[in-house]
Parts: sequence; C-alpha cells; structure tokens
Amino acid sequence: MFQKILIANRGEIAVRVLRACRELGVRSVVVFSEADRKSLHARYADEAHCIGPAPARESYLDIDKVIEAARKSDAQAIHPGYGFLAENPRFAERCEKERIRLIGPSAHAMRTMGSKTLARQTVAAAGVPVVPGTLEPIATDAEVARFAREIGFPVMLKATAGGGGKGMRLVREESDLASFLRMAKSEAKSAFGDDSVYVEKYIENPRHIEIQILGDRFGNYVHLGERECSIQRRHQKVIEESPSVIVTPEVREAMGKVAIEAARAVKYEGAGTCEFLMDRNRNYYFLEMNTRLQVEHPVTEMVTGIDIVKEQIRVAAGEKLSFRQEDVKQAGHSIECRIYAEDPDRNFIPCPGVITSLRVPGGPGVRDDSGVYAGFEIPIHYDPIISKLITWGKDREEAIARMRRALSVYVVTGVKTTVPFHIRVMRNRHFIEGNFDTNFIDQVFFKEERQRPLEHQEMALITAAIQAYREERMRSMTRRAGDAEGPRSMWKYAGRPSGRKLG
Amino acid sequence: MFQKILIANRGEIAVRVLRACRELGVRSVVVFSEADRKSLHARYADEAHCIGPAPARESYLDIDKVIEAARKSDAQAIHPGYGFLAENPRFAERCEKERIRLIGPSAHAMRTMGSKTLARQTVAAAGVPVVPGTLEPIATDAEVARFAREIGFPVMLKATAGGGGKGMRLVREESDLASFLRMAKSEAKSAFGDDSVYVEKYIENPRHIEIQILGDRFGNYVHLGERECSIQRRHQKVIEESPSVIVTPEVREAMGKVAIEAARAVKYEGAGTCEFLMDRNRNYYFLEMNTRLQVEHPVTEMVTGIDIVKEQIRVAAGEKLSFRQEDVKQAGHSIECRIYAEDPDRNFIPCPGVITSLRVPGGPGVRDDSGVYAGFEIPIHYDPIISKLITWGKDREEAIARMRRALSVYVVTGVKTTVPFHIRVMRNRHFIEGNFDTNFIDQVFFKEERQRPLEHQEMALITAAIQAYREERMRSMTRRAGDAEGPRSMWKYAGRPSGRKLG
Amino acid sequence: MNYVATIGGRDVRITVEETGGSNYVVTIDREEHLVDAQQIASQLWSVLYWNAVYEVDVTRHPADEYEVLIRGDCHKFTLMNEQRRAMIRAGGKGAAGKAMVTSPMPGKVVRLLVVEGQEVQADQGVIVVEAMKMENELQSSVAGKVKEIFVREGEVVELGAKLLLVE
Amino acid sequence: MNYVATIGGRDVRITVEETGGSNYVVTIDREEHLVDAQQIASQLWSVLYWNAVYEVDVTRHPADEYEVLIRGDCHKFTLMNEQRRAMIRAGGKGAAGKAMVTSPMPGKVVRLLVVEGQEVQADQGVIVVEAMKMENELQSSVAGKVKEIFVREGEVVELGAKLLLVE
Repeated sequence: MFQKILIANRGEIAVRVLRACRELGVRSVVVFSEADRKSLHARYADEAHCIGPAPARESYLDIDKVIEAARKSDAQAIHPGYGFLAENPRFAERCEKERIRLIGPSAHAMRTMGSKTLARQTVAAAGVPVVPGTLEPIATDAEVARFAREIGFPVMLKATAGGGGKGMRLVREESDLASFLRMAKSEAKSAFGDDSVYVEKYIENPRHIEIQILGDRFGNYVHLGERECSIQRRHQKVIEESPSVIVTPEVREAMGKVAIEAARAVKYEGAGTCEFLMDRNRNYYFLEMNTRLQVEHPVTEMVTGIDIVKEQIRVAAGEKLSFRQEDVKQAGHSIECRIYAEDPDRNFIPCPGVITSLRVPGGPGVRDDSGVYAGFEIPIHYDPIISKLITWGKDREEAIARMRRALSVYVVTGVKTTVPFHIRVMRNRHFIEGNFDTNFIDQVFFKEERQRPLEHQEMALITAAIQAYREERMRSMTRRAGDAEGPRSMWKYAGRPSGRKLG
Repeated sequence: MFQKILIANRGEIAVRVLRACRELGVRSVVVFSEADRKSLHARYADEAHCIGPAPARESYLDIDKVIEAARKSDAQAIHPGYGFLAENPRFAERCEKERIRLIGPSAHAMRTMGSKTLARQTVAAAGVPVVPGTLEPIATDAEVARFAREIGFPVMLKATAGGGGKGMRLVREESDLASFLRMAKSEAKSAFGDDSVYVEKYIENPRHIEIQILGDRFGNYVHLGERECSIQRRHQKVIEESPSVIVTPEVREAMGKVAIEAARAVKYEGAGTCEFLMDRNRNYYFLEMNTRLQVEHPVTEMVTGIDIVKEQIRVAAGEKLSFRQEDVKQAGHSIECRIYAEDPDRNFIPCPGVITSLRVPGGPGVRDDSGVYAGFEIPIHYDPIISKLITWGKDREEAIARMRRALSVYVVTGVKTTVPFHIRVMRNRHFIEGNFDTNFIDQVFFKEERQRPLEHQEMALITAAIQAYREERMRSMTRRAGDAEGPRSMWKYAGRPSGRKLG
Repeated sequence: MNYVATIGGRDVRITVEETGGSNYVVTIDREEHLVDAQQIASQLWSVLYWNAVYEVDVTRHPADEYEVLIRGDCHKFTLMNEQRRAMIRAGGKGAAGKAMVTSPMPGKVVRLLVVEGQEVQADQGVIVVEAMKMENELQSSVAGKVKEIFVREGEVVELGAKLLLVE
Repeated sequence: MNYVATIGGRDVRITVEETGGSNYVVTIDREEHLVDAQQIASQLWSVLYWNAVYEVDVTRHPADEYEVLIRGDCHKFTLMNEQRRAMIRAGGKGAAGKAMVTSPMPGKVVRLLVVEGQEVQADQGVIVVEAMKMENELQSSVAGKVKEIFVREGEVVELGAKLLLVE
C-alpha cells in the first residue's frame, strides 16, 4: 500500500478521498488554491500545499504545480477525483513519466474512451451494443431507406460534418423519409458545404443506465450493478439511484458482462463506468465510458457495501481485487440527491456565499457526503456542487421515505441550495412510481410544479413580519445600548447567541 | 397503522422516533418542558405541546400531563423512548385505561422483568441460564460448602438482606470458605440484623452480551443477534458493537433461542433486550431484560438492515412481524460511541452549555443519531447524552477505522464532550484486538492512558498564544472602531463572519 | 408595528405585537394569529402555531424583497413597515422609467454587452456575470438609454451590486 | 506580543508576531515557528505548520487557564501576556492562603456542606452542585475558615461562578 497519496481536487470529492485515505492509514496530501485555504479538504488532510490563485487553470488544472506538490511531499500516488485533471491523458502520461502512480486507468484507456467515435468503434468490436447506425456517410437515397428499415423507425438523419442540430432530422415514418432526407441534405449543404448524411436509430424517451466496474492489473474484472441517472436537469444528472426500477436481474447480468468487455477492450484498471441509454423495451446502447470515479458512486456503495474509493486505491497500489463477481450482492435500494449552491426558485442561478448555518440530516440510512461547513464561504470560482445526500432503504419506498424525511430537516442558510427542489421531486407522483426518462425534469416535472399551489403562505407572511419586527427592535436596542455602554465586542455575541438564557 | 403518535421523551431518542414516524407517514406529536422549547425534538415534530417546567418530575415524568397532551392531540399511541416513563408499569396501565396504545410490552411483562428475583425465577423456569446460586438463604455451613463445590469456585457470598456491598465476600478457594462465611455472616448481622447469606457463582472478568428480540401479538418472535456492551465506565455503557468478537454462530443461535424463550415467558410484545454476562468459556447467564428500546439499538440496525423503531411501531399497531428468523442476516460490523456532554479531561464532569459550533462527520458507513445542533443550549436538567456516532464496516477492522476517522473530524465547541475519550479508546491496542471485559475502561484503559505521553504540545502552545493575541487585537480594534463609527449591529457580524473576503 | 406585504400583486396589511417571551400576535387583514416564534439562527425560525410546528427560513433581499421557505415551498413577496413604504412612495415618483440592473449573485463581470448612451429594449441582455463556471446574462427590465455603467469587465461584484442604470 | 505559559510547573516564554494574512511567527523559548493560523469558528483553528495540517480547539477558562485539544489529546496550561502576569504577581501576594471555590460547570447548588466561619481541611467537600442528573461535590483546595458563601441552596449558577471563599 502507498505511504502517502496526493489528492488533486477540492470540495466534496476531495473530502471523500481523504476519508478513504484515513481509513486505510495512508497519509494524505491535498493541494488548494488561494480561495480554498479554509476549505474542508484543506482542514482535513494531513498535509496541504497551496498551488496558486483561485482560477482553476492557475491551480487545480495546472499539471506542473500538482506534480511539484507531489514531488515536494513525496507522495507516491495521485487521486484525481472527478473533473479537473481526472480524464486528462496528458496528466496520466506526465504522472507515468514522473513515476507517480495515477489512481485511474492508463493514458491509452483514457484517450480511447475520451473520443466518441474511437470509443464506439472499440466497444462495438468487443461486442458491446452501440446505438445502431452508419458511422460512414451513405451514398444513395435507396441505401438510407434500406438501412432505416433495417434498424427500424424512428431514425435520426445527421449531417456527417454536422453539429449544433443543423442538418438533423427526426424521421418517424418511412413515408416521410424521402422529403426529410432532401431537407437534411440541403440544410447540410448550405451549413457545411457538404451534403452527406448518415443514419442513426433514434432512442425515444431513453433512460440513463450505467454500470460501475472495477478492474485490477491482473485482468480481473467485476461489475457492481447499475445506477439509474435519468433524473437530469438540462442534461445534468441531479438524482441517481441503484438499482434501477426497470433493470431485471437478467438485463443486469447481461449489461454487467458487456461493461466488463468494454473495459477489457482497453485493459482498464481501477474504477470506471459504462453509460448506456435504455429504451422502453429494455434495449440498451453504449453511450460512453467515464474513466474515473463518478459523483454518484455512493449509491452503489450503499447497496453493495463495497467502498469503491478504497478498492480503487488498493488496485492502483498493485493489489488484486479483494472479491469476485459472485461476492457482489445488491441489498436494498439507495438514492442520491446532489446539493448545489443554486436557487431553484430563481432559475437555478448559482449562489456562492457564506453558509451562515447548516444542519445536516442524520439517523438510520442517511449518508452525508459534504465539502462544506457552517461558516464556510463557498467560492465563486468552482462547480456549485457542495454536497450529496444519500439514503438507503430495504426497498425503493423506504429509500424515498428516508430521503424525504432527511430533506425535510436539512437546513442551509446564507446561500440558496437545491434542497427544496429535491423535496419537490421526492413528492412527485411520477418519480415515486418510477415512471420517468431523461426528459422528465425539463418536460414534465417543471410543468406540473408551475401548476401546484404553494402551501403555508400565511405562515410565511407571519414569520417574515416577525423577523422584520425583531430586526428593527434589535437595531434600536443596539443603538440605545451603544449610547449607554459604549461599543460591544462582536466576539462575545458571536460566541454565545443565547448566553443569557441559563436557568 | 396509527394516524398520530405522541413521543414522551426528549433528546436524541425522541428525534430517532420522530424519524421513524416521518418515514412511516405517521403524524408526530412531542411533549417538551419549558427548558426544551428550542430542542431538536420540538423543532422536528409535526406538533409540540409544552407540559411544564424544566425538572423532569414536573414534565416528562408527569403521567397526567403526558396523557393530557395525548388526549388533546388525539394521538392513538405513545412511544416512550428509553428512560423517563419507558419502563413504568403504572404508565403502561394508565395508557391501557385511556385506550391509548403504548408502544412497548404489557404492564405485566414490565413488572415481571422489572423485579430482579421475579425475572430470574421466570426466565429460569423457561430454561434460560441464570447465574447459578441459591436464591433462598442457606441454613448450615455444610450446605454452603456443598453448594459452592457444586457450582465451582470462585463464589460470591451475599447477605440475603444485603445491599451496597455489605456482607459480601468473594471466595476463590475452598480453604477460605469457612472463615469468609463467618465474616460475611457477622458483617450481615451487624449491618442488617440478619445473618443469613446465600451463594452465587462469581463470574470473573465477564463480558456484557445482549440479544435484541422483537415479538408481535400473534406470538411470533425473532432475535436480531447480539450486541456487545463490555466497554463501560463505572458500569455505564459507553461503546457498543455488533457482532461480538467472542460470540460464535452456534453461541449466537443458542442465545437467540433462550432470549426468545425469556420473551415468550411473559408474552412479550415489541422490542426488548435480554442482557447476559459471558465468561471466558462463553458460558452465558441471564442478567436482566430491558423492556424498551435501548440506546445502542443502532448497531443492530446497521448490521441487519432492519429499522427496529419502525418494526416496534408496526407491531404495536397490530401488524405481524414483517420477516422471519431466517430472513435476519448479520452483514459486516457496527460500533457505536455515545457522545456525552462531559469533560473526559476533568473526570467526566457534566458540561451543559451552548454548542457554539458543531461539525458532525459523514461519508460512507457513518451514522449520526443526534439530539442537538449548533447554537443549542444543552440544559442542565437532563441526561448528558447528546448524540451517538455509529459506524459500519464490512468487518470490525473497517468499522473501527471508520470510527477513528469520523471521530478525528468531529468538532464540538462551547461544551466539552466525550469525543476525545472515544478517540483514545479507538487507538487502544486491547480494544482493537477485542481483548477486554466490563472492567477494561476503569481498570486497564485509564491506567494505560495516564502513562501515555501527550503529543503536539508545541502546537497547543502556539495556537493558544495566537488566539490570545487575536482576542487582544480584536478588543482594541473594536474599541477604536466604536469610537470612530459608533456601535455596530451584532446582527451584521453574526451573519457574515468573513463577509469581506470575497474575491 | 404595522407592515404591508405585497404578494401576487395584492397588498396585505400585517401588524406584529409582542406579548412576552417569544409570543406574538400577528394580525393579517384583521385576522389575529397567536404564534410562538423562536429564532434558531440568524434567518431561521421555529414557529409554534397553536401546537403545529413550522421551521421557517426567511431570506431578506435588498429592496425589502423576501423569500420564505417552508417545507420545500418558496414564497416571494415584498414586506416593509408603513413609514418606510410611505417614504419610498413619496420619493419614488421621480424614479419611474428608471431601472437599475443589479447582480443577483456574487460573481465576476465577464462581458458588457452595451456602452453608455446606447439604446436598449426591455429584456435585452446588457451584461454577463459569471459565477461557479456558469455565465449568466442579465437583462434590462425597461426600454431606454444606458445612463451609467458602474463596473468594468473582469471586476468581481457582490450580491446586489449596482451594475448599470437604464433610463 | 509577549506571553508566558505555565505548563507542567515550567514557565515558557512565547512571542507572537503577525506577518500578514493569517501568518504568524511564534517564538517559543527562542525557537521560531512560522505558522498559518486560520480561525474557523470562535475557538477553532486550522493551522498549517509548514505543510502539516492541524485542527486545534482552544478553550480559555477563567483565570487564563487553557485547554487545547489536538487529535484527541488535551493540553492544559495557563497563558497570559507579560503585563497581565506582572500585574497579577504584584497584586497576588496578599491572596496567599485564600482559595475561591468556583463552579466548574453551569448547574444548581443542591447542598451547602459548611456554614460561614466553619473551619475546613484541604480537600474537604464544601458544596454540592448538580448538573445533568449528577451531583458533584466540590472541595476546598486549602485548609482554613469559610470566609464567605456567595450562593444559596437551590440557586442556579453559571460556569466559573464564585461559590465560597476559604481563607
């Protein structure tokens, strides 16, 4: 095992990795930007190195500075978390060159999976289903028609040179094919000067299902079952769960196997995730592979009891996977809500600022993966994710009930968060029934929410009026007290908000 | 299921029961004393009723007031938690009379198990092993000697009329028996005016093992395995775990069976616990039965995945147990540390007061069962337990590693807590090896701790000096600022401790 | 103390009377409500209304705008005491047709989309403020001429900072 | 600023010099230590010593007694600045043989075990204070006569409250 690991990240994921290090008895080193001196990761590590100004490109994204901190601290390995340098093959190569172990796959695996077309070709060759279609442009109308019939309608016509939706046409029926193909070609011609198009199957109302895999350097692979991440806002995952309500044991086993084949195709080492789209008939199609730890890894940990981060570190240190496929059992159900510093009642605008008070829920089946604390000032420079709330229950109903009860007592003041948004999703009928796809939040949920009447308006007015009243009273009292006694120490007040109350 | 439940308790256990109610979709009512208006349980309930002044006998222990609150709020059931009215048969009878369901066993079961001798006789008749001995006084010296030989040395001589250690003698060898018996008799005579003594087997260096059981009104019983509670300070449990390192699967099954027999003997309904002493040879002896939810129930929940409080409520509502013995599986290992508002570095004196800051650990395998929050003033009137920290790991080593890492980042300022005490226990070699009995903390641990040199003394001096310096600076700055600008609103400071830092 | 709240276009008269301890009588449109309101933290309240328990999070934004969160629902309104309202009404006449664009969050000005003196439409984007890796285009609420710009590109601004004035 | 700490019977001279930001040079017995000390909450510090991270909880009790928690270990000492120490030394001579019994916690006086004028031994119990259902007997640290009792039975007392004076 490593003696010392450097964590090249910040926020909740840096704290998550720190926890794993401490449990393994490995010394931890973090890097922090000038904006992050008081961040939780810089408070919790064994060692901390400042690597530059607030902007990420001058600190967390600066490969030279990260490597320098690793050298200076004699770290033998680097955990990149997610984001920043986590899927950067140049960083992986640099680590290799410096003989520092990157806790993640090889630069080759990153590069292959980082390219959409290369990844698609590689996994297809390994027998993994991809969205059916022609990757090459098709010459004649007849060829397009034949292919579309072959894969079945609806199909999507896409300009080979395309992008930004130009030259794209959704064709639902064969009778529309000829005219839509003409339009697509002419649009492509005028937009890109090239009228070639290709055909892809259109997956309607897909669900996002992904498979967590782990591999070691001895060629052993296991999958830890699926996560469903269909609850997305503007293509960003916001709520994830495991297992998925639509995945049967047979489908799970089959998907697990193809995910392992995809990983094997690039000699994948460590923790990775194969993302799939799934249609109504439970057909699944490879989307991409994330060659890193994912934000939503906790739901898999909750149902399998396996600490993915510790396993990741162990296999990076050259150990064999400590368990086999048959040892992996999914028990119960787990849900994760991502808590962002965004205001769900003002179109999700980011809300950096000082967290003036914080009470995180606890009790049975509740896990808090946080990167913040009361008194912390959330910087304006980074991702708005501040923590994740995860619940476990013996079944989905209990997991949802626990999430609802946990959210109901989750208090963050000073900045707005997405906690109220999650409360609303957790009481939405479609969500509770498991009846959703990746368009649910944007197309169904928000529409329903706009029509829902708000409750407790009178209590809102009453409390606001009392707060306004108290503030005025306090101002006038402080003014008078000041006249009589002279200025008070802010110190005394900050320490004992209700200091006079004893007895 | 009930529509509404009243919780006749406060602190962490009231919050625990509130969580169960909310997950079940049952409306919750709490009672609170005048000292507890801002307690967490009064903030989290659906309804709250003030039932009198701070002293417990005028509020939480006042049966009439609790019943009145239940009537007023139309609660159909009362959950008593632990302590206060939880094992009071008069309260159970009163509930019955008022046709309010008490979530717990019958008054008869409480009364039987509440009497040491009656409990002993009842369970012995049901085939449960009790500490071997004579319950009746023994007439002649020869009889004592014969009996002692029969059960084996060492034995304890106890005055029948005794108490407080008077007339008690530990006899390790038969040769001492005659003279020690004379001494015991004469001591008993002078202390109680009655020289009759009885003999009991002396369990040396016992471990405290207990079995959690659940029963419904249809006569179905399950046990949820054991908890070990040998880590005690002055006979008070402070750390508990499940499973126990010394309990084998065979012993577990046997103990589970006898615990169920004990419960069946009193037609026990709901959640209860049979406590046993276990000697080095894994012989176990019934100690007593707790006819209520116990402080340490979470460790069982963590390894079985069963929510004991919700099951308790379900069976009280007349439902059948939702699972059978064969469905109960222990997975992994769990440890609980009780967090008391006591100063472990000043002989555990109680430390009520205001919690000025609080950061509770999170992450994988960590559960926080708390009754307090930052800004809360812990009242002087009640038990010093403020929360419980529970960890789970795939084995004992991981559970300990997680507890150590969780404690290392647990921050409570304003009041002293037992967190540092637990940190020290978690790094004690004997504890880690599972090598302890009920005398461990008082006789071994404290002795070793006194000899352990403290670390980081220089850093302690440095930081204290800096704090002293900053306080002086702040005082003089506030004084100057006051002269120039007039008094400041405490309001502004309280809200934005580092308000100027942006950018 | 007398207050006026404006919610959903409607004015609501509210009076607050302290009756000892943490008890208040709050009158809304002549209906009296007895509540026990305990302040838990700077903007967090535990309110007992008869015996019902509410946890209420009250955010006051500049210009007496309130956002109140109760059980996942967010109520928005303005609320101010009567004197202040009278003062603003009296002084506010001259400000008709003017509109100050302020920053809805702390962040950094990445782009000015207009120059001083430029004519803008209502809802036209005038400035882009970045926070947490997201660019947020802010609009002018009125049509008019950009009277004054208070910030430069690259400048870090606080929540509520004045960015530019359109009139 | 110059300080003197007394720890384990030994006096230690400490100077603190602020060098900008949250950086300090702290000299202990002539050895210089460069630290970056950030205050996280009123008595909680995050200290960087070179690159090593410490989380330090500093409690100051009355009479300049400190309890400092680092990684589960509790360090106890007194610490005060030089002027204050000099003042106390100068004024403190007359107080020899006197001992104030103070309450080590907030609580309630349940029993007075002595009356004014009574002779007591060192370590004799003089008063019982209850908190959290536990009775705590407090002792006089010196032998002498109970000069004055400041509290009555049943009275609620704060942490550090003067209970009685023995001289």
